[in-house]
Amino acid sequence: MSDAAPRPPGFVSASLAIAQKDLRIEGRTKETTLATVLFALVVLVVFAFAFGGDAVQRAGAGTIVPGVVWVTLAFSGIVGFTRSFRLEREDDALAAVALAPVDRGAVFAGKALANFVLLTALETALFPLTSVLLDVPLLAAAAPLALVVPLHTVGLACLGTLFGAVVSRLQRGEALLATLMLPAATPLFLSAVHCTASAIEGTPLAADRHWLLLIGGLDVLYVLVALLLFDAILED
Amino acid sequence: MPSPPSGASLDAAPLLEARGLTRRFGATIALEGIDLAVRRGEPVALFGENGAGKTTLLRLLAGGLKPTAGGVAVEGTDPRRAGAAARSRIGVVSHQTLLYGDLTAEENLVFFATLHGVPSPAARARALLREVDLAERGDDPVRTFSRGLRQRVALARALVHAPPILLLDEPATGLDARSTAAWRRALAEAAARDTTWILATHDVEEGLALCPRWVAIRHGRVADAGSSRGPEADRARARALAP
Amino acid sequence: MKSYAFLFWGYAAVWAGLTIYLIALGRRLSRVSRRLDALERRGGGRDGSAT
Amino acid sequence: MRRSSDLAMSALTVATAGSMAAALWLIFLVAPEERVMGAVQKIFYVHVPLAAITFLSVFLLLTGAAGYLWTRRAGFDHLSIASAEVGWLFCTLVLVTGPIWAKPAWGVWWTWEAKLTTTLVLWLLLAGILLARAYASTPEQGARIASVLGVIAALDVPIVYKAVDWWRGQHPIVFGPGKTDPLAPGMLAALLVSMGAFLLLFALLVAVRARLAAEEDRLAALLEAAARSR
Repeated sequence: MSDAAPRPPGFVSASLAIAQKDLRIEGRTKETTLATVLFALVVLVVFAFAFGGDAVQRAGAGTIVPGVVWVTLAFSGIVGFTRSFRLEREDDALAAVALAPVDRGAVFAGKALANFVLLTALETALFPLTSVLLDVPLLAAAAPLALVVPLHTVGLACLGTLFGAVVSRLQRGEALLATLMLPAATPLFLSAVHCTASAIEGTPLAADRHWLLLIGGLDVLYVLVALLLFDAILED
Repeated sequence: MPSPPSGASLDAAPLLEARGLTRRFGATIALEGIDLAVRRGEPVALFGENGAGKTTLLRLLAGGLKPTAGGVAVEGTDPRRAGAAARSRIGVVSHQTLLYGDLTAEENLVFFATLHGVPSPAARARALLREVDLAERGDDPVRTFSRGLRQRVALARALVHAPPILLLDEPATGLDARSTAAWRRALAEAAARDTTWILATHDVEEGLALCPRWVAIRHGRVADAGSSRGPEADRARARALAP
Repeated sequence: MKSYAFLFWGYAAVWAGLTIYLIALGRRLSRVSRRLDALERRGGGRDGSAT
Repeated sequence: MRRSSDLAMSALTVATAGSMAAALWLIFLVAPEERVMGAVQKIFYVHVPLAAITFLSVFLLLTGAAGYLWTRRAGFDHLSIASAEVGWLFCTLVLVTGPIWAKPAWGVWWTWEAKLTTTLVLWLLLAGILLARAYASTPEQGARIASVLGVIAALDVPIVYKAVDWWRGQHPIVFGPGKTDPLAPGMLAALLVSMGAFLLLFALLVAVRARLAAEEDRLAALLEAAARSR
């Protein structure tokens, strides 16, 4: 080529390109959004059947709602994480990405970012649905939730991307995603449920400083571990 | 290993060189002690049965797989060591398209151009689509294309950063006669722009037609090598390999 | 005394678990070494040390 | 070399058997019966060593897994296979003996206390690692994936413990009689000898399992070589 020689993109621009690519595919097919939102709705309904319609009134919103919300998010998220790597495997496009002069960590960061955006979209549907179906006034707790939920969503997106990549390498491995990921996500869930309950019950967040510190640390740890290990996961 | 002389010049360092390249998968030895040198303007055909190690060799050459022993040099430097710089000298077309079916042809090319840091990805993508005769299909999702058309987009994708070396792994398998012809035309155009390739293929005639040199591997070792332009005996030896 | 039943079952579980694992391990090991022996005898003259 | 490792293995077997017999003798014939819990307290002498060694196996797993990812030497992967599998076995035994002891002693089979919960999560993580390896399409891929999961699991365990601890709040339940009553001399001796015996048993099992993995690798290589020369 006669014009300027190609210069490999930096970490950030590479991950942004990858995230943008994932979101563009999603914008075109809307498969993940439709599948996860519908699945979330189904899980909510099943919870309502299981607990009885007035469970929240009997047991209190802080006891029921955080568990319902995070279990629903985890399971619908898993539907999305599976899809996130299926589109890479279909025609092995990820192999071409890996051949580009781009850090594998940037591939992780890009896909995790896209998964974070998709999870956030799911949450904006899930919280109003929960509020209506379980009859809890979540709008009143919107401010603390707006801090607590994204903080935990980062961790969930990272773990989902990491484990999604792992199972995408295994034959028929997609069935393993929940089995492998959920135990590893134990601290994330305990923190998510606790902080969400505090937010709904109106406890000042300052009382949960140690939890917020834990989840902040977890988010950082998950990102670091994933950046370190992603190369080994995508090797073949 | 025998590396028969050919008509081409023997000057500078080879474009791509493998020295003692060995790869084991656990206990399984996929490749052992492969020596191979590819010089500019002298494409090489790679023959061998399924499982002989053709794909593994191409992946090692592309830097997508770490060798257990030995090394690869791209224009004199190791792609694993030199990383990004050497990796951007290679383009890969495989049996699979390595494309996103839900993106349009142009979006695929723009995406990969961006990842390779090509200065103006959109312009580059359009130019490549014209080159592979797909200018008017650029806005259609790749999923809607026939296999022949997809492989042409795949070739454009491999050429997106104008690499001097193409690694082709059974690219024309499963194409009908017309698509194969179109695909070869596109490859010939790339050759005109000083691109050299290694073509792994089952089809000995195709390999002999597209590459002046050939190498056969069996059980992970170089079994034979020859010229496709030289004495007839060389070509006959290649044909004798055909299963 | 009921407590002794718990004690018995506790130890029984531990020893049963360990024994089953040991037996399984021993069987796998002997099967592998049987196959190895057979292979090495057959290919005795040839290069038998690939790794 | 194989002969010397055989010798070491035999010595280890003898030492394990001897110390195990000594431990059982101390546990049942020397150590006094605990006054509050009675005879069932004797489960303590196997439960505690098993639990301690389970967490030791996590360190070994981390060493093997990280070592394999770093160096790609098969030996590290054999260590990782062995520590995951034997660790999982010990973890299972901890989870079985725990409730059998807790039921007569405290009246409940299970409580979501930090140590119990962490052990359960660890069991799930180890089971996942073993399962994932079985799903891999090549042994090399299995080694890589299991190593990745092993590193994640090992790093996760302390965090799980801390999180569960906060989740449950400080609970007054005391596990292990050591805190209510100083251990009688006979009890301490029995515990220490039992700990030693189970450590030897663990070492033996890990060594045998790692050797099995090495032999399986060698078999695969020979089969490969045989297929090649044909």
